[in-house]
Amino acid sequence: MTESLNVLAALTVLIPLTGSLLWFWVSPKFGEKTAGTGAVLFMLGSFLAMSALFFQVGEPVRILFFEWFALTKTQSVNFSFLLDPLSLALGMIVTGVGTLIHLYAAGYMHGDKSFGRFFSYLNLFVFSMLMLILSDSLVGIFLGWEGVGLCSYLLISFWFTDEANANAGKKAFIVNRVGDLGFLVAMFSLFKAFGTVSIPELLTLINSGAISADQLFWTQFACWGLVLGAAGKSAQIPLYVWLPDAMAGPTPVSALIHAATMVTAGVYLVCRLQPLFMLHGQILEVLAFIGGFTAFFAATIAIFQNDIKKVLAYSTISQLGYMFLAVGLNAPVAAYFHLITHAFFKALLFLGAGSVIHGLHHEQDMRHMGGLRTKMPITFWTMTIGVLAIAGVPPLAGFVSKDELLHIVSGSHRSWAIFFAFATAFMTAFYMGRLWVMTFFGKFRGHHEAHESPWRMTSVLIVLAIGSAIAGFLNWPILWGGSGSLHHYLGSVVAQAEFPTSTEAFASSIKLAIGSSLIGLLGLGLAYWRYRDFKGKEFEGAVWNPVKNKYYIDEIYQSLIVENLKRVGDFFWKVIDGRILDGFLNGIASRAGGASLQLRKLQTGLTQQYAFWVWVGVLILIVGAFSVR
Amino acid sequence: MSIPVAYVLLLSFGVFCMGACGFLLRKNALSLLICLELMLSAVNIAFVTFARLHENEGGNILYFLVITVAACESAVGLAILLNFFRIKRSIRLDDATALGVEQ
Amino acid sequence: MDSMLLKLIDDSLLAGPLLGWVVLGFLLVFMRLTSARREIFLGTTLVGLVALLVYSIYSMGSAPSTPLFMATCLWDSLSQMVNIISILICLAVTLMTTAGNDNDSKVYRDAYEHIPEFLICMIFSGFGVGVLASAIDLSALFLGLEILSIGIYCMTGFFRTDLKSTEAALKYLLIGAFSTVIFLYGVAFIYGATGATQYQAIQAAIGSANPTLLLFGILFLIAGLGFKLAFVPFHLYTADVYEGAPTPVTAYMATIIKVGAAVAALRIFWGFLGTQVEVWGPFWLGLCVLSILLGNLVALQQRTIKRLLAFSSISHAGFIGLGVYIAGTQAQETFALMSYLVVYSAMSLGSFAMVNYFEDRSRPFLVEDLKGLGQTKLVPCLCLGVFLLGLAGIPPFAGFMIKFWIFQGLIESGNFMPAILAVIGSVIGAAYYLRLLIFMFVSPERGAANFWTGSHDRFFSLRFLVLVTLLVTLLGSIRPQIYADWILASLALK
Amino acid sequence: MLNSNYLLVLLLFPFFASLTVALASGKAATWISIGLSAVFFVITCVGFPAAELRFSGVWFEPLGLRYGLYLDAYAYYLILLSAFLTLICCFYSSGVIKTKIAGYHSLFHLLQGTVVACLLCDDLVFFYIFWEAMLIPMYFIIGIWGGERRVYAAMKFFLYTFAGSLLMLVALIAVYVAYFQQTGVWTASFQTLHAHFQANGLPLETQLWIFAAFVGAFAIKVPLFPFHTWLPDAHVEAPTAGSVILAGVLLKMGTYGLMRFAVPLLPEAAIVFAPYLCALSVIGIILGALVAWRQTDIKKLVAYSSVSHLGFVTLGIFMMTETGWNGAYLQMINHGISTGALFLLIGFLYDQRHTRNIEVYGGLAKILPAFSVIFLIITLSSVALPGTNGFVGEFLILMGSFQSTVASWGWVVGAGVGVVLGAIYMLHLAQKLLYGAPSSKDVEAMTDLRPREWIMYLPLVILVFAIGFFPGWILDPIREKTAEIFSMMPQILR
Repeated sequence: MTESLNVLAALTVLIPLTGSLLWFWVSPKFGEKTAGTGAVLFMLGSFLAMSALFFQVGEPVRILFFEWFALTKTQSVNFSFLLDPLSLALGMIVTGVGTLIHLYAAGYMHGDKSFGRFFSYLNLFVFSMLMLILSDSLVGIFLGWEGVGLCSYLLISFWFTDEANANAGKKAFIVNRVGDLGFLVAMFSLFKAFGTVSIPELLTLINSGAISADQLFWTQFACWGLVLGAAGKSAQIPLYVWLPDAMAGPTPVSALIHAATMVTAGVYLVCRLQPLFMLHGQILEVLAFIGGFTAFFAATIAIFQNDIKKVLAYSTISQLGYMFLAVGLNAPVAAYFHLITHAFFKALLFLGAGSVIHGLHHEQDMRHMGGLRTKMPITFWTMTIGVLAIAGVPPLAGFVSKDELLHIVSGSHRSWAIFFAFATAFMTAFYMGRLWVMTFFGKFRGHHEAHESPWRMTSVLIVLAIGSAIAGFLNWPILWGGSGSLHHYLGSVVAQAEFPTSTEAFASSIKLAIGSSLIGLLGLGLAYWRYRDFKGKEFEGAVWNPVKNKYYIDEIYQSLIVENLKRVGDFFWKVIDGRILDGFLNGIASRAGGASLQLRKLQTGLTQQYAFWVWVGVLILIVGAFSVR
Repeated sequence: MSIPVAYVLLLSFGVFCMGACGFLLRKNALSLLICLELMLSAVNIAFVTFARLHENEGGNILYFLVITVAACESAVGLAILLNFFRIKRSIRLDDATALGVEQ
Repeated sequence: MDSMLLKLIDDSLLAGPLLGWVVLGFLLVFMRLTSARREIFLGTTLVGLVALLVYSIYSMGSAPSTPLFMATCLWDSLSQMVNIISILICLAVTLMTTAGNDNDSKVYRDAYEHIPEFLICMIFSGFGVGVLASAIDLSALFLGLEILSIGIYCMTGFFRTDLKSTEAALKYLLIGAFSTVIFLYGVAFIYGATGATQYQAIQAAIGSANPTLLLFGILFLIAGLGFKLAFVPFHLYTADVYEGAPTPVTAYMATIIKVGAAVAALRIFWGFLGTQVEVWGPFWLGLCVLSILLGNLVALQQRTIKRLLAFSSISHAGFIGLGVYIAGTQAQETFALMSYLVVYSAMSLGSFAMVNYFEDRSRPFLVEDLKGLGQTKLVPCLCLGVFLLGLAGIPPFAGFMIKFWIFQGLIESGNFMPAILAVIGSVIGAAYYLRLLIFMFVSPERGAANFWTGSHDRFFSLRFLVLVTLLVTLLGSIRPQIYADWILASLALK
Repeated sequence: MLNSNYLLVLLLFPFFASLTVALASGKAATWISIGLSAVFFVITCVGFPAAELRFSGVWFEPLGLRYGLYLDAYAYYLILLSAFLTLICCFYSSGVIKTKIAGYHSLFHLLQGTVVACLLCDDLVFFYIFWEAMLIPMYFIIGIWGGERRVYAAMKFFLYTFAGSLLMLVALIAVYVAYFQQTGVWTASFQTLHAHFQANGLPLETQLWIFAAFVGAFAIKVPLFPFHTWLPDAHVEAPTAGSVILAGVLLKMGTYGLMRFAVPLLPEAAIVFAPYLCALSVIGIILGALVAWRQTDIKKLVAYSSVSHLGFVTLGIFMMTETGWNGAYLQMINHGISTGALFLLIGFLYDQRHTRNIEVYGGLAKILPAFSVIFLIITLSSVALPGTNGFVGEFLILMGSFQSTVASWGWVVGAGVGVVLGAIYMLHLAQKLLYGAPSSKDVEAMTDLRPREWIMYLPLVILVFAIGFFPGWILDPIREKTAEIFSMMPQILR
């Protein structure tokens, strides 16, 4: 039994890894067709292995592969997996959506010079993501954590000949590193508190309830660190700045990494360590606030973006904010549910956008689109489903997950949370509507001749559209006669209060559902009314500048942090090293030389002066002797 | 009745200083040799005095040695000075500056 | 009267090697009367010295512990050791002189007419060292000092048609005499304070001595010895004299005087001033440290290589002085000092031999002349490099181990400050030795020395000398036995 | 099974090699040198896994000096590393060095010989000899085959380290004398001293002084802020292979000295100093990173990155936790590999374009794909990405240090900031070199890796991952050794 699990688990991660080593060499030698098909097949294999695991594993199992390195005499870090609902569910999403996106990419990247390199990176990403999800020790998670960071760095700067892309990649990596620092510190403090970095042991120790004050201090420390880490990886305030730039990468990358999978790692991590966070309610509160505020904040920016991918990027940030809001309000299941649905519809939207961009020969500015409804029907219809889903129109996936979220928020009686949640819901509908209308309605404002994308891409769109349509039924509320299966599934690992099933609860939930869907429709309608005959000009006037310029956050960071760091560096280099330390050394050297030169002057060659100095010496001795007396 | 030791020592010291000053100030190498003799005799005075003070022969023996050695020294000195004069046509020490730091 | 004479003969037979010097010296004098060829003189000297060496080594151990010559000399193992060292130095210098024999530049021709006198002077000053080392009476001390010095005055002026040589001799003589007087005055004071000239007697009387007189005596003695060892500030004559004197003589001065004076100082300070250590100790240490620091410092800016080596020798004198100081205070007694003297002599003889090999007497030997010499004369440059690194005290060369023992002694006697200062001095020192290495091996342009013929060294004498000293310098730290065993053995004798 | 003769082989072989190469000439010298270094590498591999071996031969009995050799895990892996890097360097230089080939290679073997000897020595004085001797070959390698300001760099390197070492010498003698004064026996064998002073330690007062002197010497070698300024100059001026050895091996001698001698011998003093030294390490980490980021000279950038990386090592050491020490040791090896590789890669660029200016390059990923892959991998290893060797070391250091009982965990957070900055400057370097459009025709004309480069780089890359995923083969023996050392440490550290 476990042997087969071992093999399966190993396969799941090793297939993408071998892939990442292969396509590099295969593509140039045997042509991109082989490489593309190979990559997709590999992903399919990984997906099948994953689903096999998914169906075989009942209650959580740990799988030990081998020891990585030893920490102390007793403790050591292992390559070992923890297979439980949390990891398996996300694993399914990653491999499944991953497979689809690979298929899509095979079409999208067609004819790119470094086709093979792309798929190597993509497979490497899947490998790292799976390590992140499946590992049972924090260090193992960290391996994946930084691995995905690396891959996103490589993929963002995939078209590296353009400095901007390279910069975007660097920015992503470094901002993530800041988060990783938090993660590291968290690991250290947890080790200091509990003497282990393996998650199951940690959780058992925490759940045992016997926590000393000292341990409490360190766990608090750890929580803050984890919050920072999550904020880095999941693009929350204050570390969200890298995600919009990350759109420099190829669109499939944006869909896979920066929408569906990697950015949700933060949410995953917090859900994983939920008991730890339960120890510190105030930190969960902060997390909730960060989430809510980010959701709202990002949404406002999204409204003013003209680059289709940028809009989606900010929308992603905002949706992730939703998830953190939920986690913060201690509703991990809801968060997880939204994570899953979001994976579907956001991937769909990105790929749709990709297909539009592909169709318009890499035109990304929505002001140069419009009227594509007829030219790209499949893209249009699939996108429409995506838009409706995210806007929260029943009964699509987005509606169900978001409704549950709103339900929890309104149940939490926190006015700020309620405001953020509903305002965001409205704005989301509005800017998605804006995107949808500006792209597909009105008359075409572009230059290139648009065309529908090849089947490889559209088929994926269709699959995902179906997904985003029906994914909601994974967790259709029990209240409305649904199964709430995800609740039951995840219930074994994460705790979330069950909903009351009384009639008034039912009534209120129905009211809420209607309300939220109305908000969604309202937003869409408003957008349609405003943009149906868009002329390419909007929001003139200085009032809008701050929000148009994303509140100048990037500029502030630049001038506040980067520039000052540079100054400090120069100071260290030029002043401390150059002037003080080296100055001191060279000073000594030149002093010695000078003194030597002076003393040299004594050697005049005049005998009597020498005799005089002898005499002086004697006198010095005498004077010295008597002064000593 | 005998002369107090201190006086004689003072005498010796005075002679010594005269010799020393002469040595430091005179320019003529020959007179430097003479000044050396002067200082040596100052030392000798001291020796003899101490010999009398302690009433033993050590000082007197040293006195003889010093005299002898002084003679050898000045002999050698004169020889070298002569050689120097043969080359340089001068016995002024200020002319002896071929060595020393090239100014 | 008659018995006195017998006693004298008896004693001189007991202190055979001392007598040997005299015999050899007079042999040369007689040969001079029947004017033989100079090769013969050189040969005789070499043979004689070797014979003397063999005899001294053979006669070691059969040392009379009783004072000789009316209790003025003590022919103990220390004196014998020093005597052997001075024999070796004389041999080395003779070898260097031999190398100059076939140099047919005018200066050499004129000078080598008078090689016998030169050798005679050398032999007698060697004898002087013997006396100096074994003196346990102020009179004998003074005599030894003078015999040594006067011989060297003459040797310095050996190149009689060469202005520099003569001038050096003149200066050396004048200042040397001057310092002798100061030294003598010190002797006078000591005698005045204690009423004795014999060390044991002085030591016996020192308790009841007049402190002021004694203090003056000590100070003047320090000054006198300081001059002989060329401590700062009595050092100023050194550079000039070293530069002017013929290189073999420079080597001779740099080594044998330090040996003699150091041992004399040893006998004085630990012979009868041991109880007064807190009086003279500070001054002595102060002078040593000053010499190490300033010697190395001034050496940084010297233009001619012989001046540079002069200042290096000054700094080494500082270390030797430290060796003298610790001799009475540490477990290993004079071991550190003696090994320092031996190894230092070897290294500096070697380096001067190399200078002698390269140099062209008709012009000053500037440091820059060494530039790029490594490309034309690699092996000689390597030898010189080893000697320099040795002098700088950088392991694994011999210079390190002897410094190590000095430091050890200092720390053992709790003198951390002098140790630290000496360390600083050594760092400064390394700078100019390395500068020479850079000139030889790194700098691309060619210095003048590349185009000098240097000495032919027809009899391989120079090469032989360099080989021996090189061995000592190379192995001195890795296998100290080559000299240390002998020293320890002879120290154990008494 | 290996016996103590193995140590003699390890000790003597490089010197023999150096001699052989010196006698050969031109091209032959190159191949002989490569062959010999390969042989030596094999010899060192034979010793795997580090057995504990001892050898003790008579050096100078009267003062208890012995040729004490001692091989254990700590020494072994560094020897392995140095043998490996020397092999690669000789191979690399075969294509690059055109002048004075024999001398160059012979110096390299000499350098290796001194390094290996240093690592093997048990007798402190013996250790010191090689510690100093190490400077001489490096001095000439920089001085003769270096860049424009090579003389300045070489001088600075030599004098700076020499000064530090001499201080250590004083400290070392102090220990040696202290043992004598406590037991009446002379010995400089570290094992003996260590055992003795653990049993009945020195007074803290003394410990502090001695420790300060030790750290002074080692910190300059490491180099620890603020003693690091010689490093950038030395690296920039040294020839590529010189930089590789300097960064890969010589710097490690400092940290090795700390882990082997200074801290175990004087733990109480170490505990007292720990907070300050940790502070210096963290300053070094951050300063190094920031300054590296601002450089335009690639070699200088890497040099400063070394300062930063070794800051981690020293932090791990001075936080004084077992885990931290294991990490520190592993990080020494890692730094040797990754920085060595970086210098080799830069050398590859330099040999083609003859400039170290970062602005000249750009877009190499397009022109030299293979090179870029290797470069990226090494970069990742140097920013300690999980899966590469750098991560294991750095993680262990930080994890360990965080548990420290002698200094605040705050320093670890500071070092963590250093981790972020590390990413900044390394990615900055990678981007400037690899990304963007090719900057000029000359850059486009550059050629990608040839087989001979692959031969050099592949082993390094393999090691990066071999240690990254399976560090056990180094870590396990090291852990035992560290545990052994800590079992003798004061209670507070266990």
